[in-house]
Amino acid sequence: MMTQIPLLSLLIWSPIVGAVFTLMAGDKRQSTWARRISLLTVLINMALCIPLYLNFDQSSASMQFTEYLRWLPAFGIDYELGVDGISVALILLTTFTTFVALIATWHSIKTKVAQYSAAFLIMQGLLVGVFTSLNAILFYIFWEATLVPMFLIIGIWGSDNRVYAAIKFFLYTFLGSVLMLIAFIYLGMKAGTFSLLSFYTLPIGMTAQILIFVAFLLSFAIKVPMWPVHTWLPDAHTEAPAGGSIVLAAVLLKLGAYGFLRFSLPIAPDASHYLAWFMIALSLIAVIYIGFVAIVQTDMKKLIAYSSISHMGFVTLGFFVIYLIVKSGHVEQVGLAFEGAIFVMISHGFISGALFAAVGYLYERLHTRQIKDFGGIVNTMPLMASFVMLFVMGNAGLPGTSGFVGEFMVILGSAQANFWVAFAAGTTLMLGAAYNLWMYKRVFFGDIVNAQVALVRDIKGFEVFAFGLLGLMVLFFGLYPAPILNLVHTSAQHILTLGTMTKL
Amino acid sequence: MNQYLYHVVLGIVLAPLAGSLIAGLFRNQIGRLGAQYATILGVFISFALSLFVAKAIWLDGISPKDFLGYIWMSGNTIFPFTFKVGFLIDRLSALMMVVVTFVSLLVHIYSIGYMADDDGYQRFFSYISLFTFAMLMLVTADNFLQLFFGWEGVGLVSYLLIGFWFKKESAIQGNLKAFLVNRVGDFGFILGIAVIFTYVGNLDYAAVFSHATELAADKISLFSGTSWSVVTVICILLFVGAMGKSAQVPLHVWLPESMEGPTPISALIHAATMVTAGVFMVARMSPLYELSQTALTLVIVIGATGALFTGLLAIVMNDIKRVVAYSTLSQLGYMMVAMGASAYSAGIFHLATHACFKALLFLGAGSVIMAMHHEQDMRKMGGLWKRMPITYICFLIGTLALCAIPPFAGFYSKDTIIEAAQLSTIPGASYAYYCVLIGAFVTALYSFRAFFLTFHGKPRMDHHTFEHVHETPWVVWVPLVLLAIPSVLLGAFLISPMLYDTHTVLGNSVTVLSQHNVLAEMKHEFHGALAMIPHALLTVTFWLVIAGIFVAWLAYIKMPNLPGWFAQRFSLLYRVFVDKYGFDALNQMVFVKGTKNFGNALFKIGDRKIIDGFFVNGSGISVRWIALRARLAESGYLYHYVTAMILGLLIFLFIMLTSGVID
Amino acid sequence: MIPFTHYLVVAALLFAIGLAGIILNRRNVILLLMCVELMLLAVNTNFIAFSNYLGDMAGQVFVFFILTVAAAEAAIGLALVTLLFRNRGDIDVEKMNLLKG
Amino acid sequence: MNPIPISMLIFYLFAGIAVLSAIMVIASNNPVRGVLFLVVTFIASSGMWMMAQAEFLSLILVLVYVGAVMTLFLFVVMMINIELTSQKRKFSYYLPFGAGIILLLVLMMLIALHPQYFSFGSMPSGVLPKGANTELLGKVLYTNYAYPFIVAGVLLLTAIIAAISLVHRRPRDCKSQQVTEQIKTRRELRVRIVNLPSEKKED
Repeated sequence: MMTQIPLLSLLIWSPIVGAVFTLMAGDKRQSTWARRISLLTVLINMALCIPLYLNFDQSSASMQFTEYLRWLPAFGIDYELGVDGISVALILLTTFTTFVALIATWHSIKTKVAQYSAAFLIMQGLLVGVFTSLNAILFYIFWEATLVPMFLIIGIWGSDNRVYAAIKFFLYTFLGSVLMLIAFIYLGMKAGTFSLLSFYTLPIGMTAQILIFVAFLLSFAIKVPMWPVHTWLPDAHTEAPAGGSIVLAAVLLKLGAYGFLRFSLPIAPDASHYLAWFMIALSLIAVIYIGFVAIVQTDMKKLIAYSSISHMGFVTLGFFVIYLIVKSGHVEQVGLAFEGAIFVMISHGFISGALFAAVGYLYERLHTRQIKDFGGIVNTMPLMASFVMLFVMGNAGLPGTSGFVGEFMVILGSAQANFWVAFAAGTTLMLGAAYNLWMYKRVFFGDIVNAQVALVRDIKGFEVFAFGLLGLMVLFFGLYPAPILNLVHTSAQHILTLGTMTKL
Repeated sequence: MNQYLYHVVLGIVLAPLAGSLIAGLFRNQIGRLGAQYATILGVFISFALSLFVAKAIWLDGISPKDFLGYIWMSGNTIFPFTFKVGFLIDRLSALMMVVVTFVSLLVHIYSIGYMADDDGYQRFFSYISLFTFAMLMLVTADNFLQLFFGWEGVGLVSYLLIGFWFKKESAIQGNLKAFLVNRVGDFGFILGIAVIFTYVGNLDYAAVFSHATELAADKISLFSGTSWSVVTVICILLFVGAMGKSAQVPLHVWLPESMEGPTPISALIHAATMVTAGVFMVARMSPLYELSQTALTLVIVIGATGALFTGLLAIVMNDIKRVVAYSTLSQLGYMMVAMGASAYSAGIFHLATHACFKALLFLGAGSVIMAMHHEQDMRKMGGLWKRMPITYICFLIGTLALCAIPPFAGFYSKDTIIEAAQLSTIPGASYAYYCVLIGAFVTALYSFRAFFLTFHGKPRMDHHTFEHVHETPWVVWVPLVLLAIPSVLLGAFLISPMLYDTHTVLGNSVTVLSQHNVLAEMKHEFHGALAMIPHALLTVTFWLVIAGIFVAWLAYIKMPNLPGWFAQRFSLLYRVFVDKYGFDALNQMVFVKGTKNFGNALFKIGDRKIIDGFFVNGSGISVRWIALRARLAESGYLYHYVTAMILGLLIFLFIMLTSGVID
Repeated sequence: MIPFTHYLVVAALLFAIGLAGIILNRRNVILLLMCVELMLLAVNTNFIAFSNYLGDMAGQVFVFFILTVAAAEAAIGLALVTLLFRNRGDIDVEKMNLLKG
Repeated sequence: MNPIPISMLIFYLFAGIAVLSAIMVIASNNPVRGVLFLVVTFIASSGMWMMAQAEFLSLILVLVYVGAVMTLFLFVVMMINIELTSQKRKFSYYLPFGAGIILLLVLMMLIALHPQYFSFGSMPSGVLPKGANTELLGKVLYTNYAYPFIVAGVLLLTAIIAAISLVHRRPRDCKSQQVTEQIKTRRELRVRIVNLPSEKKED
């Protein structure tokens, strides 16, 4: 099982090395070399993912591909890497998303292309680092480091109000992380090491658990983002360039959810249990409140950003509704909601990524994101309209698309806990359809509203390729979700075992 | 045989999908003809194989088969569930497959003519084939997941097809409304599925039905202090889904607006197949519905209300397609009444005959519309019978069938439903009986009103247009004729095997408890299809229908001023009808405006003011406020700093001395 | 022998006077430097007193180094004062508030 | 009452001179006088150091400090022509405040010196080794403190360089041609092309 090659380290550091080369190539000759090197780097990483997936033992719940290097032994801080099924799924998503983000915006970025591509590569490496770290401090370092490339991407290549958005993004997310660090230090002091696996077995009192949970909550909830700490996301998305939005929605938001399942649930299970109702309430508010807010948005990107928040509400709902299920006596069935939540994470990556790419294409052509400036796009961009119809339907949770699977599982799981939780979660069927299709109607349907729309050209080349890939994913996992679920079954079970076991 | 049949079923389901994909993805490569032939071939294969399956079921008498397609997902110890895609082939699904593929095939052919000069020709064929696929997935499903897939799939294609002419504002408004209202139903539907899953842990029909009695015994407490039987909750929730899909009051509002789509679509989706999915679903779930008196009452009351009151609206409509649409609503109500009365076979029987004659009416209306160059207002028609005789006769047959004149198909099915409602003993049945009885009169009135306005009387269009009206091409009228034949004969041929034979067509694929079995009671009265005709002359239903026709003739042929006088005399009632009981206004006010206002309030006050304004930017502003004041301490003068240092030093010294640190 | 504490008292007085000079002086920068010298002197006196009391040469070595540093400081400080005067025309402490927030 | 030993008297004399002249340093209006008072303070302190058996340092203080550093001060004070505008008013205005702070500080130190806090007993009281002070200091300085000593030298050197480079005056007002700058210039830096809309005819 153990491979000789440090696969995870390669996945983390090879994009960063590639980024250095990309930066060295610079923007000479229309950045041709910078683009080529960055694309090559991403392709190499995708190739590296193949052995990762194939050699991964899906029947084992333990961490695999582990690497261990002593770093600061005096403090118990080591370079410790390893993956379970959930991490593997997210790593695959990260690599895929970076690839799509690069090729989707292949032609749309004109200035500082080398730096732009390098920022994406660095971010990819750091994100993989987050998903593979088995040491709390290492995790924290990667976690915070991911802010930097995103901050730059929004702040440099964003649109008009980018500075406000970038700072809001940075400060908001940074604020939460600091408390997480405090919790880590407390745990580290108590355990004598910062190794994550030793945190899992550490007995912690109830008060301490609640404090740790709250510290984690603030950090992860902001990242997810949960209501009411969500307002950075619409701004960040609105101002970010298309590629930034894709990565932000597809992967960066998943960091928060990943944090919940990797830290909050196993480290503070009793507090999670105790506060589950609170988390469920927040999640349901996110689903309903944000659904209503999304309906009235006038900016396409904001609308999709709000829909992201709503979908992430499903993720957190799935994570915490398990405690209600346990309470209602369906102990052996908690996997449905939980894995549904994980599936929402993956599927949301594809769909929201695709939708942000779509807005990017429109913005590139018409230089506006306001819904009222569009209308009748389908007349001039039929191919684009077809793809977006698919993604919009996926976003609205139509069966046959990947968007349906996770929502379906979470709703079914919630019904096991409480009918009214499922009822509230189910409203997304109506709200989701309302905001998605109303936007689609105003933007794509109808007669051509103005001269700009009449002259716009349809997507082609790399744009179609990116859309095709995403569409394939959306359909494939909608019709056959088993591969992702098989990947996460055992790991999810392990986390659920830890998460439902008392540590008092 | 099993493996063989499995491949046949796969062929039935996948052939339209293949046709659709070919027509959709390669529309530029294969051109109009290619798309047309690919899809028609696909649907034809599907139809032929459906007939084969039907033969295997009814003539060879094979028992119901449950095929596994593939495992959608399954899990381990914390996830002890298996979701799969599978096909259940029994009498009910075989019948539905034949109906669906038959109508679909004819609509495909008809569309060659109807859509001949449309730019989106390939797209259109791709969509309707895709629809056929989704509908087949729905009827052949052997579990709720797949049922829901088909359920939403037909909704999607319906959405796409209503908005087929996407430049038309009313079309894209209508399709949005259709999808959203359907989603309201689906919301109930998925909750129903969730409750089933919670109590059974499995979504396969077989497993659910085998737990039916336990479900009936289990109690669920939705509101504190109440306790409902689980099966009642499930049935009501599923019925909410059926209300959306089958356009039952009050979720019927989308169906009239869906008429903005091309007419073949109205025939296929909004008359013959998709809207009857709800009826099909209730029949399919008969083992559950039978156990819940409450749910059956709800079904019969809602159905009866729809049957009568939407029929009344058809009287005041001027758009020929809207009249037919409201009549569809009314007939769907009839089917639901049959379901509520536990006469599932009668409901499905009406579903089948209705599919034929309503498709016929729609296609006939489409033929008229084509001839009139896409004019749909009946006030601008009249006297067309001379100009387009085939359409005229077919439309007449459809109208007669709709009005339940013996011996047309509609007579047998509708008469049975009325009688079933009369005999049913569940609460609300008597209300339903009077509703459907008056409904028969109303049906005759509005359908003959439309008939007379369109084909008789003086031509009300200008002379030039009238001169150019001529019979439509053969691709249009051949399907009409093909539909007219079953519209005449289907009832007489099917009534006995459907309802009364020892081994009925549906057989054991529907379950009826003996205390609900109205059809068994009616069986004693039944002496063959032909015997029903003279018997009918003695029933009140028949004479109500005749009265309806007479009133229509009186008002629209004999005395054309009568309706205007009536409208003035009873202007309040007239307004209520024209406003469709205010449903549209209510929806506009409460749901559309209310949602937008609520969303705006949450966004502007919740997000912008409170969260962003007060907390987020507020913290930024407060930091700045504090800093602005704190900077005053930074005077820049050295001696101020020194003073501060000394004071600090003094304070620390003082603390050290008093706290005894030095010791 | 002179009591050890006497030295400390004197040093404290000198130090306090130096500090007071810094606070009270609003005129010229040179006086600030002189006050600093005064305070350094006080500190040195303390060192010497302790050195004597404890019988350890380390105190005197420290004074030696402090003297070195003080000389360097005086040299650079005066250079700065000169520069300041050259650029601004006066060395008024009250006008030197570039650090004002 | 024991007669006060002569050494004590001498100490008090020096101490009194030092304190008084220190007060004069900060109180005197004329900077030159201030420097001179500072010199007096240093000399008095030197006497106190001498009494504490730090002969070498006490002499160094007079020779190096008074001789060199204070002279430098004097030079600078005289070189810079400070207007002696009266700021006495401000001085007396702040005096109570300053005096209060001083008082507090001294009080605090005196309290600190009280045996209750400042326990001499715990300190190793010892006697300086016999021998010449200079020799003793030299022995320690060139052995144990060799490196700091070198560093101190470097520090002085740095101070010299810094002082010179700070005050050193470059030749000013030299208008020479800078060829590299001229070559490196670009068009955009010199010429700006402005699009002026052609005037429309008044209709």
